[in-house]
Amino acid sequence: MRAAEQSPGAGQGPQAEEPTYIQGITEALREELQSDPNVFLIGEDIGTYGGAFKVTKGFLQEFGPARIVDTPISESAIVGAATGAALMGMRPVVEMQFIDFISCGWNQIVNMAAKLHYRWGPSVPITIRGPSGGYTHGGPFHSENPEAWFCHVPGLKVVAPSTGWDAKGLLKAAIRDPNPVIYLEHKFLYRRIRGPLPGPDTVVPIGKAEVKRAGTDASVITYGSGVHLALEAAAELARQGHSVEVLDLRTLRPLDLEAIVATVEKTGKVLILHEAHLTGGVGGEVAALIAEHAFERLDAPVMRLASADTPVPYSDALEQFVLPDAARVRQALESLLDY
Amino acid sequence: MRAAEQSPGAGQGPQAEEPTYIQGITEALREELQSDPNVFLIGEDIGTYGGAFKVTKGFLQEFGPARIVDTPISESAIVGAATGAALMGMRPVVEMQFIDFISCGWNQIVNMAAKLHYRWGPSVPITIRGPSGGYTHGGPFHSENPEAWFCHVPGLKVVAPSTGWDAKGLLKAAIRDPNPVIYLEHKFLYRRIRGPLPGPDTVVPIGKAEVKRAGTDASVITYGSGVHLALEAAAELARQGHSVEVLDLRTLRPLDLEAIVATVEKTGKVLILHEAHLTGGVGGEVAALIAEHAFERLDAPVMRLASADTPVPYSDALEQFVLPDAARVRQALESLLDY
Amino acid sequence: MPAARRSRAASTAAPTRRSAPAVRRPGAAHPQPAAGSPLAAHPSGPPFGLTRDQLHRLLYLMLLNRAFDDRISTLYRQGKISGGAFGSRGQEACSVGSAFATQPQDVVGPMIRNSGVILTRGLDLRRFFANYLGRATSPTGGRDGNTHLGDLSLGIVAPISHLSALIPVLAGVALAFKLRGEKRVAMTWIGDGGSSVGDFHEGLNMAGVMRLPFVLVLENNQYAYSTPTASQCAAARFADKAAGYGIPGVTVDGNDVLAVYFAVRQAVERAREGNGPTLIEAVTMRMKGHAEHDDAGYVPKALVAEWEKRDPIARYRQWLVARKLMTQPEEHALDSRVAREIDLACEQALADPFPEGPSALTGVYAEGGPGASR
Amino acid sequence: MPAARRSRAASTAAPTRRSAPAVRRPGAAHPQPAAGSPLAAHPSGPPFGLTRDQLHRLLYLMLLNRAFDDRISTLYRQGKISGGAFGSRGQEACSVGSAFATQPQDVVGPMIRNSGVILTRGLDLRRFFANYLGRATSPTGGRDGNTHLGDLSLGIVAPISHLSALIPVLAGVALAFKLRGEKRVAMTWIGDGGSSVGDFHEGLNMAGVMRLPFVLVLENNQYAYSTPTASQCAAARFADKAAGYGIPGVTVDGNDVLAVYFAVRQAVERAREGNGPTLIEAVTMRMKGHAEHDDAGYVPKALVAEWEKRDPIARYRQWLVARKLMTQPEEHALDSRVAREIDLACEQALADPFPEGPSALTGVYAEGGPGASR
Ligand SMILES: Cc1ncc(C[n+]2csc(CCOP(=O)(O)OP(=O)(O)O)c2C)c(N)n1
Ligand SMILES: Cc1ncc(C[n+]2csc(CCOP(=O)(O)OP(=O)(O)O)c2C)c(N)n1
Ligand SMILES: [Mg+2]
Ligand SMILES: [Mg+2]
Repeated sequence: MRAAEQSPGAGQGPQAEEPTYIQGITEALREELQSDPNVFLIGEDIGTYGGAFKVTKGFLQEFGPARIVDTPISESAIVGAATGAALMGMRPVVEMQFIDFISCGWNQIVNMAAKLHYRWGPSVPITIRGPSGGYTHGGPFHSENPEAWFCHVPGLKVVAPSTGWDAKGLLKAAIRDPNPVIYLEHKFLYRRIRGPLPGPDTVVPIGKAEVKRAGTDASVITYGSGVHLALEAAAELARQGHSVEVLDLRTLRPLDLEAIVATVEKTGKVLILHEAHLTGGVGGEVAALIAEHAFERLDAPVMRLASADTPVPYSDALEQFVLPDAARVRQALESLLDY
Repeated sequence: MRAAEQSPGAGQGPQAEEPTYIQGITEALREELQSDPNVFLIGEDIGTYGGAFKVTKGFLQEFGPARIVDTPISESAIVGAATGAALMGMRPVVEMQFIDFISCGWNQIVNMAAKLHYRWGPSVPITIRGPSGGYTHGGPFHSENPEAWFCHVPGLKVVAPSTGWDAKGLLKAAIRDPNPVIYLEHKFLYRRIRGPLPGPDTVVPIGKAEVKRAGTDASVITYGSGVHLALEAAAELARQGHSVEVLDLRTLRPLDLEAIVATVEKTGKVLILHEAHLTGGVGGEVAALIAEHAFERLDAPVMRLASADTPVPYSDALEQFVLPDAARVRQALESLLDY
Repeated sequence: MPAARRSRAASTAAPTRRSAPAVRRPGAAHPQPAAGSPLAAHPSGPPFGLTRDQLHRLLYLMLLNRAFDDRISTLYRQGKISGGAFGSRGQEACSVGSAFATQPQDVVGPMIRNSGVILTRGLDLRRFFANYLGRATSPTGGRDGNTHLGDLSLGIVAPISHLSALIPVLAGVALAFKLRGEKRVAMTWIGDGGSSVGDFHEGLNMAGVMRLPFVLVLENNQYAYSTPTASQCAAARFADKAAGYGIPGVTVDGNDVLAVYFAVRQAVERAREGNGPTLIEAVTMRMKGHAEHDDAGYVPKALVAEWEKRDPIARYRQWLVARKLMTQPEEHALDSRVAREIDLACEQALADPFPEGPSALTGVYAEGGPGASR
Repeated sequence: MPAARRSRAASTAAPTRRSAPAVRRPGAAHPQPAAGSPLAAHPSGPPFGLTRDQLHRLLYLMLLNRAFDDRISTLYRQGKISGGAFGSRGQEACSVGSAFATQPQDVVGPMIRNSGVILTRGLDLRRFFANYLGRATSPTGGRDGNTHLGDLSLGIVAPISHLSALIPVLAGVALAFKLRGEKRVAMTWIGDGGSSVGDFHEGLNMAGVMRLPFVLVLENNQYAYSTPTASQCAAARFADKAAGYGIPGVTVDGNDVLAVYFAVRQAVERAREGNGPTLIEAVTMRMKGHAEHDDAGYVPKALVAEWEKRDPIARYRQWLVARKLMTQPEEHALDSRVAREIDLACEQALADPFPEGPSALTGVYAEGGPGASR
C-alpha cells in the first residue's frame, strides 16, 4: 500500500469521462467491504434504496444484509450500535442521510465513542460519513458544515475531502483507522467534481494537508468546497500576475501544522477560507496556530472568509449571500495582496 | 435598572462573610421568579430536592409546582419543552444537573431553539444553565467545558461568569434576554469564591467583557475559572514588578471585540487562557480576532494556554496535569514578558 | 378557523382500541384498516353533531390539500421550487380530520406531510405557496421552505427537519397551558419512521407523566422513505407504544376523515379537561414517493393499488353523496372553488418578490430585553 | 466465571407477565412485589438444575457485592475516594442474579449500581477497588472512577455517565454477534429514571426490529436520585414499554435472586436461540441515598422499613438454611471468606500506585491502522 504523494483531481476543470467525487466514495466503500470482512455499512435507507444519494446503490445485492444494515431512524442508536460492534472487532461505517442529522447522535459520538479508548483501552474503529454543505437550497437543516464542533473533541479525527481522489483515499484511511473518524463529504461536489481516483491500494493519509496549487504571493488555507472557490479565484488572479497558493487541509483534526507553517513561511500572507460559519469555526484554530507558530513571518493580518453567522437560509439570493463565493474570495485576496 | 460599571468580587481574596458565587445564582433565580410571572424553572430534581447542588433549595415551597417543574430524566425533552413554553410567552430557565448532560439536548438546542427566531420570527427566551468545569475529580463526564461548541451556533448567546457578582448579574440578563442563552456556571467556584452581589435591579450586560485587573505589560484574556488563575499569576508577577492585565470575557458569544482590541492595544502581548480543551476552543476565535484586528499592535506571538486535548481524567495527578494551573499561567506569562 | 369546530356534541364513534399488545411476527405487515364499505361505521344522518356545512368543509379542505400538493408537484417539476417538495396524497384525511378537531386557541405543530393541517388552520394559500417558492412574502420570508413555517397568530409552530423534535416542543406548549391553567391543547404529528427517534420517547413520556394537554397523531403510512414499517418497529401496532407512557393509544382508519376527526376530537377533549395526552395511530398509505425526486420503486404496486381503493377523498365524497349530504351542484361548486383558489394563490405567489440577499444577515437574534439592549 | 453458569436445565419458573397494560392512576406507586414468604414460588429441593455449589455461589456473590459497596462507603467517608461513590444496597439480587445467567462468551454493560455484575463476571477485587481509588492498577488506570470500567477479556463494557447510552452500544455488540452468526448474548442494565432518556427507546427499538440477542434489565428501585417513579413515568409497569418494541416485557421480584436469575436466564436463552431481545423489569428498592453524599431525606422512612423486610440477602440466606441447602459452618465460612477477600483486596489497592501526571497525555488515540500510521 502506498500513500499518495500528490493527489490529482483538483484545479484541472471537469473532464466528463473521469469519475465523480461521489464515485470515489462508492469505490472506497466497495473496496473496503471486499477486502476486510469486518467492515460493514449501517444507516437509514442504504440497503434496498441504496442511500438517499445512491452512494451504496446495488450494495445490498452485492454484499448481502449482513454487510449492509438498514436501520430504523435512530442516529443515536446507529452510532451507539456501531461503537458496540467496533468493540467486538468490526469496522462499521455509518451513513448519516444528511450530515445535519448527526446532531441527533451527538452524545454517542462525543461522550461514548470519542472517550472510550482513552478511558479503558479498546479501539473504536468507526467511520461516520454523510453529505454536508450548502449551495443546494437545502435550507437551515440540509446545509450544515458541523466540523468545528467535532474538532473540539479529543479522541475524534475529522476529514473533509475536496476531490474524488481525496474522497476515496481518505475514506479508506478513515475506515482502516482505529479511531472514530468523522468523514464529511460535500454534497455539492458529489457530481460536479470529476477527476482520477486512486487504485485499491492507495490511501490518503489522515493528518496530511496538500498544496492543491503552488504560489508565492499569498496563501489560501482551506478545505472542502472552499478549495474549489480558492482555485477559481487563484486562477483569475494568476491572469493578473498574482501567484496564490492553495493549501487543502483535508484533515481538520489533527491539523497539519507543518504544512500550515510551511505555506505561511512561503507567502507571508494568509486567507483562511471555509464554508462553515465564521465564528467559532476551524479558521479560528488555524489562525491561532499561525499566530503562535509563524507570527514573525506574517506580512499581513491573517484574514478569514467564511459563511455568515446565520443559519443557512433556503431562498436562492439569501443562501448565496450567506455562503462564500469565488468573487468574495478574490476580493479578499486582492486586499491581502495589496496590504 | 442600571448596568454594572465595574463589578466587584474578583481578585479580592475570599472574605468569609460575603456571599458565595452559588448564592449569586440562587439570588438571581429567586429575584427573577419574584419579578416576572412568566419565569419558571425546569429540570431534574430541582423541586423536592432543591437541585444536585442545592441552587434551588426551598424554591418549591416558596414558589410552588407551577414555577418549579421537576421532570423525568430527559435533557432533550426538557430543552424542547422550554422552547415550546417560551413560544407561549414564558421564560423558562433550564437546569442541567451537570452541564455534561447538555450533550443529550444538543439537537434541540442547536437546531430547534437557536434557529427558530431566524426562521420564522418568534423569540425563544430560554436560559440553559448548569455546573461546568473540572478541578473536582469529576472525571470524563462531570468536568466538561462545552462552551466552544455553542459559540459556533448562530442564534445562541453564551456566558460564563467568574464571580458571584457576574454570576448573578449575567443570569438575570440571560433570563431577560429574548434569545436562548447558554449559561455556564463553574462548580469549582460555587462555594470557593465570595464577594458582593449586585442588587435586584442590576444586570451585567451580555456581550461586555471586563478588566478584572488593569495592567500594562501583558494581557491575559480569559473567563470562568481562568480568571482566578490569571489573577493569582498576575499578583505573583506584580511582586516581580510586572504589570499584567486580566480581561474577563464573561460573554463568549457574542465576544466583546472592542475590549479585546483595547487590551491588545494597551499591552501588545497576549496570553489567552481557558479551561476547555485547547484545540478548537474559544481561544482560537479570540486569537483570530486579534490576528485580524490588532495585528499591527502585537509585540509577541499570541499565546494560548488551556486544558490538554484529552478527556478530563479522574485521578488527582492526572486531572491536575490536564487542567491549567496558576503556575503554568505564570510560566507562560514570563515567557511572554521576556519575548 | 370554522366556528363549527367548537361543537361539543358527544361522539358515539368508538375508535378501535385493543389493549393487549401482541408480538408481531417478523416480516408481517402492520395491520391495515379493512378496504371496502367506506365510513360504514357511521350512523345515518348528519353524524355526531357535525353540521352539513362542516361536513362540506371537511371535503373542501381535503380537496384543497390535494390540489395544493398537486400544484406543488407541478411547480417542482417546472423547476420553480428549488428545495424538497413532499406530498401527502392519500393522507389528506389524517391532516384535515385531526386539525379540524382543534380549536382556534389550540396550537399545532405540523410536519412535512401536513399541508392539510396548515390549510385547515387557515394559512393564506398565497403565503403557503410563497414558502415553497422562497418568496419574501412567506411566513419565513424565504429563510425556510416547504411546510417548515410557523405563524403563532394561527397557532402554528414550525417543524425542523429532525424527526420527532417537535414532540417535546409541543409538549412544552402544553406545559405552558397547564402551568397557566389555560384550557388549550397542543397537538403534533409524527410518522411511523419518526417514532423511532429519541425525542418521540422523551416528549411523550414527559407529556404522560405531567398529564399535559397534548395529542400526538402518528401517521402510519407504511413507509419511512424506503423503509417499510416492518423494518422500523416490531410492535404489533404503533399505538402499543402508548402503554409505556401510561396514556391511551388509539388506532384509527387514517383514510376515514370522520373516524380521524372523532378519535382526535375525543383526545382533544380529554386533554382539554385535564386528563392528559393521547397517542393516535392513523393507519394510512403514502401514495407517492418520499418526495418528488423519489419514484418509490421499492413499494409493491399491488399495495398501492389496494390502497387506491381506499382513497380518503373519493370515499368521503361518495359517502356524502350516498347519504344525500351533498348535491351535485354543491360538488361542482366545491371543485371549482378549490381550482380557482389554487390558481389564484399560486399565480400571486409566483409574482411575489424574492428576498434581497443582504437581508439574510438580519434577525439572527431577537431584539429587546436587558441582555440584548444594553 | 462459574462453569455452573453453563447449566441448561429447563426452568419451571414463570416470571409474572401481564400482557394487558393498564393506565396507572396518577400518584399511585408502581406495583411492588409482595413482602413476606421469600422465594415462596420455588419448589423444594435444589431448584431448576442449579447445583448446591451454584446456589452457594449466588449467596457468596451477593455478600461480596454488599461488602464491597460497604467498604467503598467507608473509603468515601475516609476521604480516600475523591469522586462519586454509588452503592447498591438492596439491589444485590438484581445484579448478581442477572449476571449469573450470562455465559463467559457473553458481553455485559453494567451501570453505576451494578458492582455485583462486575464481581459476578469475575473482575479482580483489587483492581475494582483500585478504580474507585484512582490507581494506576485499575482497568482505567485512574482515568475514570467507580464502576466506569471495562475489560473485554471479561466481557465487560464500561458505561458512561449519560444514562441509557449503553443500550445502543450493547445492542451493537449484539448486532456484531448476529451479523457474524455467533451464539452470544449482550446484556445491559438501566434504572427507572434512565428509561426516560432517548437512547433507551432508540436502542430497544433497534434491538427489537433486528431481533438482536440482547437483554435489558430495568432495575426499578423506586427512585431516580430524588425523583419517585410516579414522577418519572405514568406507565403501570416499566415492563409495559416492551410492547411498543414488539418484545416480551417481564416483571420480576428484584429482591428474589432466584426469580431474577430464572427470568434473565430465560431471556438469555431466548436471545441466544435467535428469538430476539427481552425487557426485564426487576422491582426493587434503593436502600441508601443516590450516592454517599445524599441522605435520601426525601424517601419516606416507612417505605424503607417495608423494603428492609425483603432484604434480598437475608431472604435468600434464610431460604437456603430453611431448605437445608446450607449448613451453619458453610455460612460462617462464606462470611469470613468475603470479609477476608475484601480486606485483602482493599489493602492491596490502597497500596497501589497512583498514575503519573504526564501519562494523562497518552492514549487519546489508538495506534495502528493506515490512517494513524502514515
Ligand atoms: C432525525 C432524522 N433522521 C433522518 C431524517 C431524514 N428523513 C427525512 S423524512 C424521513 C422518513 C420519515 O418517515 P416517516 O416518519 O414515516 O414519515 P413519512 O415520510 O412517511 O411521512 C427520513 C429518514 C430526518 N429528517 N430526521
Ligand atoms: C442523561 C443523564 N441525565 C442526568 C444524569 C444525572 N443522574 C445520574 S444518576 C441519576 C438518577 C438515575 O436514576 P435511575 O436511572 O433510576 O438509576 P438509579 O440511580 O436509581 O440506580 C441522574 C439524574 C445522568 N447521569 N445522565
Ligand atoms: Mg411513514
Ligand atoms: Mg432508580
